[in-house]
Amino acid sequence: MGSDRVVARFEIHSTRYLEPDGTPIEPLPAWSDDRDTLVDLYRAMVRTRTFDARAVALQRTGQLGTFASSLGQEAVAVGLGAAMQPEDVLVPSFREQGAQLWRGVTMTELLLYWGGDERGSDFAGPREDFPISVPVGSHASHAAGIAMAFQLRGEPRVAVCVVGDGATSKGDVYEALNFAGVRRLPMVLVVNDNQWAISVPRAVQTAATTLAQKAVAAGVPGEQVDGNDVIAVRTQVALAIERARSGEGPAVIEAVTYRLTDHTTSDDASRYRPPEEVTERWAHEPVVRLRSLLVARGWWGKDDEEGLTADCRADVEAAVDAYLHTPALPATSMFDHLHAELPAALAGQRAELEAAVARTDASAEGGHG
Amino acid sequence: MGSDRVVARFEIHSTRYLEPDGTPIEPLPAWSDDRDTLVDLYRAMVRTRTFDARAVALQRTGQLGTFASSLGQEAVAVGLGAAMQPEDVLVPSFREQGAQLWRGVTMTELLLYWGGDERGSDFAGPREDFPISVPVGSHASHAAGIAMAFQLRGEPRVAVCVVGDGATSKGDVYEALNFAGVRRLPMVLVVNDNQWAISVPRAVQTAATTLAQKAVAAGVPGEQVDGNDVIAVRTQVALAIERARSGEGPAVIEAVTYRLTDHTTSDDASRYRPPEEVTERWAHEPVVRLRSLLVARGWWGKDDEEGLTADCRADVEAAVDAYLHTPALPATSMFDHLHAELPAALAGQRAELEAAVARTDASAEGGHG
Amino acid sequence: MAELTMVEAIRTAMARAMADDPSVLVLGEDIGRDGGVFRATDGLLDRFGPDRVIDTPISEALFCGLAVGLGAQGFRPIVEFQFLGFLYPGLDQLINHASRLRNRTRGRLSCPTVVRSVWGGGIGAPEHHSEATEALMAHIPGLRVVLPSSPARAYGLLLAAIADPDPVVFLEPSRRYRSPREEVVDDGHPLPLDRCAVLRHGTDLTLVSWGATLGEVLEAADALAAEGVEAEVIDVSTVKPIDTGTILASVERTGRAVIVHEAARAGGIGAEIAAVLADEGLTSLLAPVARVTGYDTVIPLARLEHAYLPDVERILGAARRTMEYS
Amino acid sequence: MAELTMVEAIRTAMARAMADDPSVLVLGEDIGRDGGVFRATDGLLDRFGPDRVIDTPISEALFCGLAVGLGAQGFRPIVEFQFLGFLYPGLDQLINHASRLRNRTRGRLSCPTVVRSVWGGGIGAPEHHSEATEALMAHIPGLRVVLPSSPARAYGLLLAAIADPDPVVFLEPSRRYRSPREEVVDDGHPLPLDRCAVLRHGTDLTLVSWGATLGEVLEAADALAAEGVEAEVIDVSTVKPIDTGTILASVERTGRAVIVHEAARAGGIGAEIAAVLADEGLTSLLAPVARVTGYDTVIPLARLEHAYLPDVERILGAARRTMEYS
Ligand SMILES: Cc1ncc(C[n+]2csc(CCOP(=O)(O)OP(=O)(O)O)c2C)c(N)n1
Ligand SMILES: Cc1ncc(C[n+]2csc(CCOP(=O)(O)OP(=O)(O)O)c2C)c(N)n1
Ligand SMILES: [Mg+2]
Ligand SMILES: [Mg+2]
Repeated sequence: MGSDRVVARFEIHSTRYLEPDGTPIEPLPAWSDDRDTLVDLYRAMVRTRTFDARAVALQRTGQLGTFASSLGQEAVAVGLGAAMQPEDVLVPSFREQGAQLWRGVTMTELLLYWGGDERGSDFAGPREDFPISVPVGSHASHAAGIAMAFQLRGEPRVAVCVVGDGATSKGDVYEALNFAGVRRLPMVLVVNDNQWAISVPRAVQTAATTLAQKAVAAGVPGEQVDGNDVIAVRTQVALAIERARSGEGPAVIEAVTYRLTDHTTSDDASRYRPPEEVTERWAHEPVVRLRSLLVARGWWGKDDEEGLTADCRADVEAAVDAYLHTPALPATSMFDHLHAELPAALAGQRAELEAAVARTDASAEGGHG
Repeated sequence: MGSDRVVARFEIHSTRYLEPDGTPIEPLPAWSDDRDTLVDLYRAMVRTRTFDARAVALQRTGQLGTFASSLGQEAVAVGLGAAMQPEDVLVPSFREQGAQLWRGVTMTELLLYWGGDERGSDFAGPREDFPISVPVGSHASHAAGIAMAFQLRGEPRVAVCVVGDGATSKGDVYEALNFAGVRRLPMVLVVNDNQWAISVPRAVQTAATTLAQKAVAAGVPGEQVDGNDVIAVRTQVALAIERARSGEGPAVIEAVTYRLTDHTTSDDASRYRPPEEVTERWAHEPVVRLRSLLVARGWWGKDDEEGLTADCRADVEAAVDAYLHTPALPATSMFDHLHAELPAALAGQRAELEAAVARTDASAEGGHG
Repeated sequence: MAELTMVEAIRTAMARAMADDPSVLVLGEDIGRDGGVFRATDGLLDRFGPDRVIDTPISEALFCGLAVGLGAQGFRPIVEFQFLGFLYPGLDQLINHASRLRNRTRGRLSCPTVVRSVWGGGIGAPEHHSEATEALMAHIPGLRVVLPSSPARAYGLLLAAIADPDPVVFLEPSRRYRSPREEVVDDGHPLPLDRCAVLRHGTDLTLVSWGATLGEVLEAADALAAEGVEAEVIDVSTVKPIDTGTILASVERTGRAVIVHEAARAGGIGAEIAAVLADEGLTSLLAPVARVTGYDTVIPLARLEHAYLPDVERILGAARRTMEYS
Repeated sequence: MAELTMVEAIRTAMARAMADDPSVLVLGEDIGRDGGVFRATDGLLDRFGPDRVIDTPISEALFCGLAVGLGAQGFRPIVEFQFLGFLYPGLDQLINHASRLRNRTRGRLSCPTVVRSVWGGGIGAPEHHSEATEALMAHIPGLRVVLPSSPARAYGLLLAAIADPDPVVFLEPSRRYRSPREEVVDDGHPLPLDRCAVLRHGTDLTLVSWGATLGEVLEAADALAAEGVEAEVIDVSTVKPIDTGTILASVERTGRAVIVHEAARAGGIGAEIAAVLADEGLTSLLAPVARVTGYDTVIPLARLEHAYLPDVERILGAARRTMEYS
């Protein structure tokens, strides 16, 4: 009745290159014709998985704090890490070790962080990358700020922010994306959609059919990729990053994957999700999927796999060793990085702490600690 | 390349029944064939405009605090007020006096509120309606909570929340809408899109083509109406409310209108927007538009208009009189509604205040106040 | 009667309140099937159903706003925050709305909600999981802030908080969740809000604390007793508004006070208590009022959190200095 | 040299900092063409252009997060909040990120931002426009909180805040924005942070305050002088961290202290100062430490805000009682 016009129309696309069994859906992107490139991605995924397993084991034996494994989600992290340029900045949540490792954060740093040592966030490698963000979604605005810095300085760099499916319910993520849209910031938001936010399934987070359509509210392009297909992730995230780099503004990429294990080592997923669901999802996981392609192309064999397994183990053990042998932090360090210079008003408290530590040390030495 | 599927599609529609000059775009909805119904809407819009003008005048003469006029936006407030049932609950921002008056909030109450007296929010009429919300967008979650209460009790009632275009940038509005989508709450969000948020134009709030598409992120239907066409507003909001009432979940309605005057009495819009823009928009305003239809249908004449003007003036003056003669609030009232019962720990402070007031009164009486 | 942990006592109190009053709901993240990350709501979904035990999206600002709407409509929502570090997005709603709705509407609408949150350090949890920022909420007029120190007190105080017609922030020390156990009678009896509890009587020194640190304080009191110093131990329990009468009366007898809290010192609740002593209690004071607190630094990650948290040694040190003062 | 209002002094300081340092930006609502709702940024857009004076959407949580990202990248963003009542959605970012970024990364990244907000009551503004909740930010380790009391102090302190390599919350009393005027030399000289200013010397009584209420405090000091009482007036200026040395030294001489603030009493900054006096200053005290403050109620709407705010009479009452005490 009256006049009824359509004033806006949107479509959300979804991309996949590899079937769950690794069969390519031709044509594949040209970059994936290169053996070394694909093998590097494969290595990185296996390395991440090896690291995760070892970190969980460390936690189980009381040598590490709570840890969030990315089992089953390696293609998202590695794919987006590989899509970035070194000069871009990663603003990760707490489950993107695959991307962090790719970019040069060390395993020892990650272990220090999860082991309760602030030095783990003082990355020797990517100095501008942000540390892990624990408060869900709160880092989206940091990415917007970083992207704004790039834009203001006219630097061809991109801020890549990663959040989970659960994080899309946070106003922070919406506000940041909306602002990025207004200013056409060079920012790409990757939604690592692993179907669960601890015990809360995707459908309880939102009635939206896709998480990519969160972008529509911000007037920004959004799309889905198969997050267990590292070729799809790397391709589509790289396209979005390069669009952003060339001034075409932000984008959202929802990478659809699955969390194959507990939320963290503090969680017991069997309380809330059926084991059959998890079993079913193992058929879609990203590591075997890519290996199948490599093997089919004759690029990967049993020896390669054995070599890689050994390499990853050695890497991880060296990192664990360095972690376990890192000298203790002095207690007073809590004062020493609070401000650029310790305010005079805090000198007394710092001295109190020193005295308390000295007392404790003395009584420990005296044997009645 | 690879497989590229469309996984979701959206369209935003926009509805209008009256051209800016009042020409109907046939067919009009059946309800608008009734003279009394249309005249009531017209009267309510004129009444609101009369009230606003008087409130601004009161402020200019120091008899009222800051006030937010709704000049030019009367069709949104009146249209949505008329679309509601008495048992529904209105959760307004600070510019919806048209809706509040329609629902039985008195002009005296509104004046008390803007005059700095809490009793203005103790509505004698719609007891469950929420008071004005000053922090932009913060009331969206209240509406969601109210809608949840209706749903939990199985009551066929709807919470109607009104926010401005600027408010759509707040995470609060997004979070509430997203949650309403998840639980299919009986909640309708009306976006009173008057193109400006103080000095910030719509395009600086968001890159979204429409504000209705904010709904897409929440998986909720969204549509636009011509907010200067009270027939369109009432029709579409009523449809959304009745859908919500029957369990079909929430919706967003963006009513596109224009703020014809300053943001509030504290604002000077000439600092930031060109006078030509405002002049141009006067041609679209809602009161003359509806009157043109009434006149064209032979339902309204000069006498009617004069009668209405006189009625509105009389109403408003009576309300102003009641406002100006409302007895002072006792200072101790700040303690008396803080908790259901005054905590013992605050008795001392209340006594302090009483003593201070007594001192001041005494010294005022003594003539050296 | 049963020996319960604090988290069991809290669950028992919620179940009791839900059974007695159909307007009581529980909202929060992972509180349904998962039973809450600390299992405080374990079993409630099965017992009371999905209309009363409601898993929410990760939208903390929203929760507190929902509580305002639900509360105005006569429900008594209990909102669970997984950790206090994640409540901050909800502060706006607590400050601008929940605490003010009654006053704003002259009593027409009100907000009878309980905001429960896991509180404090000491369990080696990740970043942002060890916050002790009760002072933020305690500064807000219209909010009550309650911290239980034991299972039985948690049971009774939570029942009182739920029954209270106004918003209460209820902060639960995670490092006391699982131990010690205490006998808790599930008789539905609330403990009074706005009242200190004297956990130990003494004449020489008043030790004032709340929540988790009372464990260390009681230990310190034992050690002091062995040294011949009888300390009175006061559990403030409701840190806003504070029952200053009990504290002042104790210090009037002992003349000496040490306040212990886990939060950062500057602007902590200890400051408010010391300020009341410096005003209304000044003539009683035989020694400076000492505060043993967290430092004014970010609480360190797990490796150093023990150095941040007040321990028995630090409490004893302050107590001895206070006793020696003359 | 010119007689400036406080809002002019603030604008002058920002312009100076922006001219001297291209990394200084201003962000906020209506700060561009409109020049800010109080005109604090008037003219800055024309002078420095839209890349340095940036109107933001209404997304307060975002602003503080943007400042974290911009700050980490070497910018010095000044973020304006129209009123303190609208800053609360940004607290999460201030608490969990801005204040911690340096510590979290061991100095690798930092957040040199200034969060400016209009503060306090007394201008008959609408609801939520009269907040005096500096204590919330002051409790957060890693945040500095500064309140200027006059145009010249606003100029110098704001320059210092902008130059500071860490986050500073800068709270501007709206009721002192337009009067009184004061001579302000735009010489780019900062005033020291973390330092009290003694606005008036006296030997009988120490009056401690900050921000807007210093107007009433100085008036009260004049009245007291007429009664033969010489009050020392201390402007705390940086309420976190507090320069307690200056306050203690003064009270050591006077033996009597009255603390005046506009914020609610419980857990206000006054409590922290009184607590320091009850500890380190106890032996100096000849009288109870009085606090003259806002009440622990929601600040009333315009009609009654005068009854809420500490006025000269209340300050004088407390000062006289303190002087009479023996
Ligand atoms: C603001 C906030 N609320 C709650 C939490 C507790 N929490 C940690 S992870 C998590 C779920 C996150 O889900 P999602 O965003 O999907 O990421 P995922 O863990 O699946 O990678 C929750 C609720 C938190 N860290 N931050
Ligand atoms: C959270 C918050 N931030 C800032 C303000 C100050 N403020 C009052 S109204 C307004 C603009 C609102 O714009 P819009 O939502 O479009 O509503 P309109 O005023 O146009 O009706 C602003 C920024 C506020 N009230 N609340
Ligand atoms: Mg997830
Ligand atoms: Mg608007």
